[in-house]
Amino acid sequence: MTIPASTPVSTPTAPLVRAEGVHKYFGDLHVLQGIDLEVGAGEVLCLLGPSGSGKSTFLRCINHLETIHSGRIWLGDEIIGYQQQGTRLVERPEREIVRQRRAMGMVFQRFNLFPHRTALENVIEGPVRVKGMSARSARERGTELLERVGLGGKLDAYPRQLSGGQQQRVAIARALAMEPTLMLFDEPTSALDPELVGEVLTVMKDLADSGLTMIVVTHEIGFAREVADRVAFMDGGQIVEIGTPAEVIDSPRHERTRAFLSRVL
Amino acid sequence: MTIPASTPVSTPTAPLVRAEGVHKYFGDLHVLQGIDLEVGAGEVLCLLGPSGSGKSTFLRCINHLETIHSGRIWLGDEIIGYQQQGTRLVERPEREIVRQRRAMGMVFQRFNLFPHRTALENVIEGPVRVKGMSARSARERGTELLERVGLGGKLDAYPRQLSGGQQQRVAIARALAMEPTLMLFDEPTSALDPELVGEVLTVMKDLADSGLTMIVVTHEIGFAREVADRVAFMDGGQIVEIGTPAEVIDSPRHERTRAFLSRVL
Amino acid sequence: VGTVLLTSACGGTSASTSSDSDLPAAVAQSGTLRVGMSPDFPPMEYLDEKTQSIVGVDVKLVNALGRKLGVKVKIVQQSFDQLLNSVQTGRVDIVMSGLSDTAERQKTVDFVDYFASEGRFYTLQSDAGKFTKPADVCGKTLAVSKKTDYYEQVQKYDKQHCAGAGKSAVKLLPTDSGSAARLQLEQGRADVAVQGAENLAYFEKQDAGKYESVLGPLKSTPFGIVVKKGDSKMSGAILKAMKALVKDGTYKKILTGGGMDYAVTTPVLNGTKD
Amino acid sequence: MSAKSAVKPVSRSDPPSTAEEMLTEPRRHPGRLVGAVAVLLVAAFIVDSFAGAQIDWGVVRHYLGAGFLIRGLGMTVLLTVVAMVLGIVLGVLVAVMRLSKNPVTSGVAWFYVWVFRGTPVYLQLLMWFNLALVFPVISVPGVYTARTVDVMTPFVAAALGLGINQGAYTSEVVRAGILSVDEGQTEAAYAIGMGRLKTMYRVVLPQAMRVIVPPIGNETIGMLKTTSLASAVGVTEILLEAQHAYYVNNRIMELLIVCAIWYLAAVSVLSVGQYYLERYFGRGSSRPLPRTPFQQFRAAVGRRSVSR
Amino acid sequence: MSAKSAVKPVSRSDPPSTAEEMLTEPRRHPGRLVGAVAVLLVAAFIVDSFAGAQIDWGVVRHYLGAGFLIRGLGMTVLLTVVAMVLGIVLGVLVAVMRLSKNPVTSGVAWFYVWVFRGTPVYLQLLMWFNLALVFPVISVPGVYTARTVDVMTPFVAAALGLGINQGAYTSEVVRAGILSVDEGQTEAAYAIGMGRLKTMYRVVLPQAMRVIVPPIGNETIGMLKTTSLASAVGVTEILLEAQHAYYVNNRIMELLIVCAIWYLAAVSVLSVGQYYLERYFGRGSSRPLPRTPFQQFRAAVGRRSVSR
Ligand SMILES: Nc1ncnc2c1ncn2[C@@H]1O[C@H](COP(=O)(O)OP(=O)(O)OP(=O)(O)O)[C@@H](O)[C@H]1O
Ligand SMILES: Nc1ncnc2c1ncn2[C@@H]1O[C@H](COP(=O)(O)OP(=O)(O)OP(=O)(O)O)[C@@H](O)[C@H]1O
Ligand SMILES: [Mg+2]
Ligand SMILES: [Mg+2]
Repeated sequence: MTIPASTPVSTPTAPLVRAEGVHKYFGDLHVLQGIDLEVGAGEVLCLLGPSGSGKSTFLRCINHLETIHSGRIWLGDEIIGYQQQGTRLVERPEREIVRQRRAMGMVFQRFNLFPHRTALENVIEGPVRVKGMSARSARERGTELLERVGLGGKLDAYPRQLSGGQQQRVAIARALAMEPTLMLFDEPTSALDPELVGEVLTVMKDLADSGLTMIVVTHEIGFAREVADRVAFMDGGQIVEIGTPAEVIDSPRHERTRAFLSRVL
Repeated sequence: MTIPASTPVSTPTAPLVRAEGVHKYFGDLHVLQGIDLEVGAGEVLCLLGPSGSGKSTFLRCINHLETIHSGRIWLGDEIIGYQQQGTRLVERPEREIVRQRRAMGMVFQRFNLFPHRTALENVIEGPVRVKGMSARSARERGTELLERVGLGGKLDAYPRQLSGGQQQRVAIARALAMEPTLMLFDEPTSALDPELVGEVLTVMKDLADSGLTMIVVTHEIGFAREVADRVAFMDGGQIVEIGTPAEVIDSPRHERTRAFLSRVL
Repeated sequence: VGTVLLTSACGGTSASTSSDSDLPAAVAQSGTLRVGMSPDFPPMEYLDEKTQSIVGVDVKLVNALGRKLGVKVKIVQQSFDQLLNSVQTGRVDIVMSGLSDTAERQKTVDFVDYFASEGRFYTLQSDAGKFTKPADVCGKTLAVSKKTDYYEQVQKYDKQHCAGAGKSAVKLLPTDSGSAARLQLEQGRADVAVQGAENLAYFEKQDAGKYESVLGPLKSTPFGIVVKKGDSKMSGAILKAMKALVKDGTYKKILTGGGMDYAVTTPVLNGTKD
Repeated sequence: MSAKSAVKPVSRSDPPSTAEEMLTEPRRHPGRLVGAVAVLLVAAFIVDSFAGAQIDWGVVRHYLGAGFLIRGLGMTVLLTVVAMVLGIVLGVLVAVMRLSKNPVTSGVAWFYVWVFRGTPVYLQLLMWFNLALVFPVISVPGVYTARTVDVMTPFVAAALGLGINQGAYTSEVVRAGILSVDEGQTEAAYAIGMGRLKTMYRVVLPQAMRVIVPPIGNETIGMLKTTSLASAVGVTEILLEAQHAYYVNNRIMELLIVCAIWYLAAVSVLSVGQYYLERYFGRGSSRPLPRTPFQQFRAAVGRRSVSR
Repeated sequence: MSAKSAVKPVSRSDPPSTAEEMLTEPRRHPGRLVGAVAVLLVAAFIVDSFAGAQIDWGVVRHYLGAGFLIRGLGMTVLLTVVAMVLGIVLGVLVAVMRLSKNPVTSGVAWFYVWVFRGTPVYLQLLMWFNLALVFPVISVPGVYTARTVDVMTPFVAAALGLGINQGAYTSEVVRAGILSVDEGQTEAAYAIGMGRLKTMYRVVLPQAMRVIVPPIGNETIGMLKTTSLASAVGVTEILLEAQHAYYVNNRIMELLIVCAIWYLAAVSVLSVGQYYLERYFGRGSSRPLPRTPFQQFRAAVGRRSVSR
């Protein structure tokens, strides 16, 4: 049923992230079946694909929230989560993994906000506790970020007092507050209405302009078309097709991609 | 900022649900500011509106998961959650509320699957424990439902072993298994890819044909256009505009609606 | 952070050096004799409610003993269960707390016997008529403090007069203290109880006429002063001083003053032989 | 997927909508009054029975002010505080060790819990107090040497024994609390660059506290009573003081009732503390926080806000 | 929102990708071996010290097989089981009552917890045992009348006293467990038409169990030891039997160590039960279930599966 993965299209800029033959199992379920992918510095890559194709799992592997079975994921000149010793790949000590993760921000599909902290506290937790920013300037920047996503009036609300879309925006602000080099978004607009999608789009375009590299899992084809430099289509744990939005979305080469996109309303 | 609510457009069929002047506060926050709405039996109503406008809250009030401050919500010839005694509205005893809820199914924005039960167990819990169906026939019907939403292979998976879209489909199957008269969907396609959205659309059209009344909160305008008999646009706790999809989506009368829809990608 | 080394035991016990005093050197040098007591046994030792200090017959005796030995007496209050361990670990020098000298106990410590205790049956005055001969106790519920030696003696009594003699056995109701045993008599759960004679006499003063002794006394066992096993220097000194107290009349004066003439005995080392 | 219309459509002949002004009212509960009366009657019966019982309430009143019992209570409270602090510190440490992936660490933690939960605290107390049986001398070579019996005073032995024993129990409570926190929280913390340790004390433990506080409240109140075992090693806490008194005067029930009253007082203070701790750690949870008595008072006195 | 490129781009001169075949390996932990050795050394030192201590291990061995202690253990276990069953039933009931919106119900529950957690169980035991002081006769008029002392046998008094006291503690644990379950679960249950009660026992309690089991394990193990207080009312459990023996022969430490060994054995059995209960109620949680020892054995013996 699955189509062999195409070799990665070479990117215009030097790659920041490179996945090589990444395999991942959950028990007997072969979730990632050899992912090869390059994402250039400053590039925005959108990942499309049917439910259960392994998109979230792949993002989580990049952040080393999941171990991988075989293969390597490079971030710059380092392998994420593992150390190559000759031909062996040994998991890194925790301290190094933490260091690597600091270069990456992540917005989870289920948000995972800290329920015991207000919206603003959620956002400043990282800058204050991890980066050692002063509480004062962190609050200022946090307020700014939350205002930018339209939540200036909800600074002191706890996550459970927020609507779905409000929670999602707090999650985005929290990830941005860490000023990462690479951002991983797992369906950042799923709970947002069209207006907010538009606003988040603006924010992301700004970020892209300032040189932030992003990998965005999304189901919104329109959004992908607007924001992405390149689009990758995943199915059955493999990358079926990759290219510019125009190539992949408007004239997909593979049957599977075509079938998927034909269903967009 | 808010625009006075328009009076409900009269519906073709006799109304099954009717909200009259529903107000709701969270603390000092006036979340619902007088909702008037009629939904006919067998009708599919889509609720659009910006994040935080009170869509989820209104659905929860219909199911009496939230008390209301004033006003009445009728289901058929009964007021939901309250009893009218002269000019007073007194909350009903729990037993009656449970009875009323059995006529309604609900899919939550955050799914709220039972994490200690497998997908199939989640689906048959209601039929077996509430409706007293035999475990055997419930399993048969549950399997059928899950297959219909494309999860035939995940019957025995626990919610946390499922991807976001898979969880959402289990939640839909769980609500359908109760065979309600009225279904309340809170963004039933937020975690779904375009293919699955199409499939859920098919399922919902079938349901509508078989006479099920549905109120669907959604952010997907395309989906709303396809599935809805009528569309209502909410903002600031009020219904700003209501009408057929063609009326509301393609030629909105109010400025606010127009602004909102102009942002659809 | 400094490491704390706990040096393991290697058997070395008291190395007594010769000196003028009969007492072991360490005690003689410090000039203080530390005595372990558990003040739960009036009138032998108990807490005076007003002064909150330990008083009783044993206290009077041990103070006299200290004067004879030429040392100060320091009473260390401890729980009953802890007394013997304290002799073992050198936390106290001797224990004097109404402990009965038994052959079994002599395996681990030495006793200087000084008091002939005896157990008595007693019951509510109204029931006194029901107990006239030893076998009357058979099949009855008998309350006895589990901490006392009488618990064991009652079992022997049972073997001799009841269960062992083909009658129905005594139903034992072990209690936390003599006071608790009396509470059971009062409610009618127990028919009869056993307690030390000295103890009974003390309570007769408090609730005069409520209880009555019945039957004869149980076999007498002596109370002994506990000394660490094999510390012959200490036991010798104590025995010598005790004998001196008997000789000069102090001993008898203290006991008769407490109404315990029956308890007068000749001090001896490990007197019980069974 | 049929939709049988069990529910009748809204009748068109309903009175015109005047609902705009119709405020809703909470459910009424006529049964509650009956229940309250029944409860009061039962309570009255019990109180009456005790008042008429063979308990001399004059004696109870007399001993309620007795200085030696109050001093004993002071010792009880002091020992409880010291032992619980030690127990909680150890408990958190051991719980985290127990969940470690390192088998040596988790093995040591497991063994600690097994031994100290498994043996009677009474024995543990005697063991510490009589440590000299095993280690006659405690020494840091070249720095400090002391006889074990001098170091192990009754209070030290009791605090160590009770605290270390408590640590084993607390660790299980903390472990349960940690397990109750959604794994997504840990992942979110990792994703913003927190290490394992920071994640634990900034994200996991504060959320676990909501689940941890009530059992720890139990353990603290339990400890208040368990300290009475410290009398085995000669700590004169309140129960021992009472026993000394009733060995002399036979007023067992009366003196125990006096102790009970003091314990109740201490427990009440602790319960208030627990209540506020639960409130604090419950913030952000979906359940509305119960109002503090102070807030209730203010609300009753002040103006009612317009909203509910 | 600047994106300083702290991370260098992938160097183009990397060796060609041979990663396809490169299996990853878990982290190595050289420190673990050192730790294990250190732990073993400390353990050896402690064992050696105890072996050489003034404790007569021959006596310990002798009493380990003593029938009277084993009979006492039987009574201890029986009393623990009866009291815990009573305690858990009461605890769940009272916890649910406590969270009720009815102020009479929650008030009664609160009072129960306050009184029974607040007073020493020792006193409660004596109260039940000496209930005749307050109610000399128990009667259901016209049906049954008996002297209270005949009904309140030592075992009945101990089981009632310990069980009712335990109920107060258990209710707090259960309450914490209930609070730990997401409110969304309750709503989902309501939405499929469940009532309050069914929601509680089908949806909330099964999820709460994950948090409830470890503290209840604590309480059960605590109860095993607390039963020794039942000796106050004349139940001859293991510790009382041991005391009877050591009051006679002075072998206090030895007999207590024998008791400790028996308690440890009982606690070990309970811990295994707790382990399997936790596994059962942890199903569906995101953390992988630890393998049972049996599964570990099978895995070690059988073939390794290809996946990790
Ligand atoms: N912890 C787990 N244990 C077992 N299987 C899992 C686990 N997590 C995910 N899976 C399975 O792995 C597959 C891929 O899941 P993943 O979450 O990556 O999908 P996805 O592409 O993000 O889908 P969606 O768009 O629905 O979020 C799914 O079939 C899912 O059931
Ligand atoms: N429990 C609560 N306490 C206080 N405020 C709340 C609570 N729940 C919701 N709100 C507030 O009520 C408003 C409406 O929330 P609601 O969830 O109904 O929005 P929504 O229309 O469903 O939005 P979305 O599309 O983002 O889900 C929001 O401003 C939210 O912050
Ligand atoms: Mg996903
Ligand atoms: Mg919503």
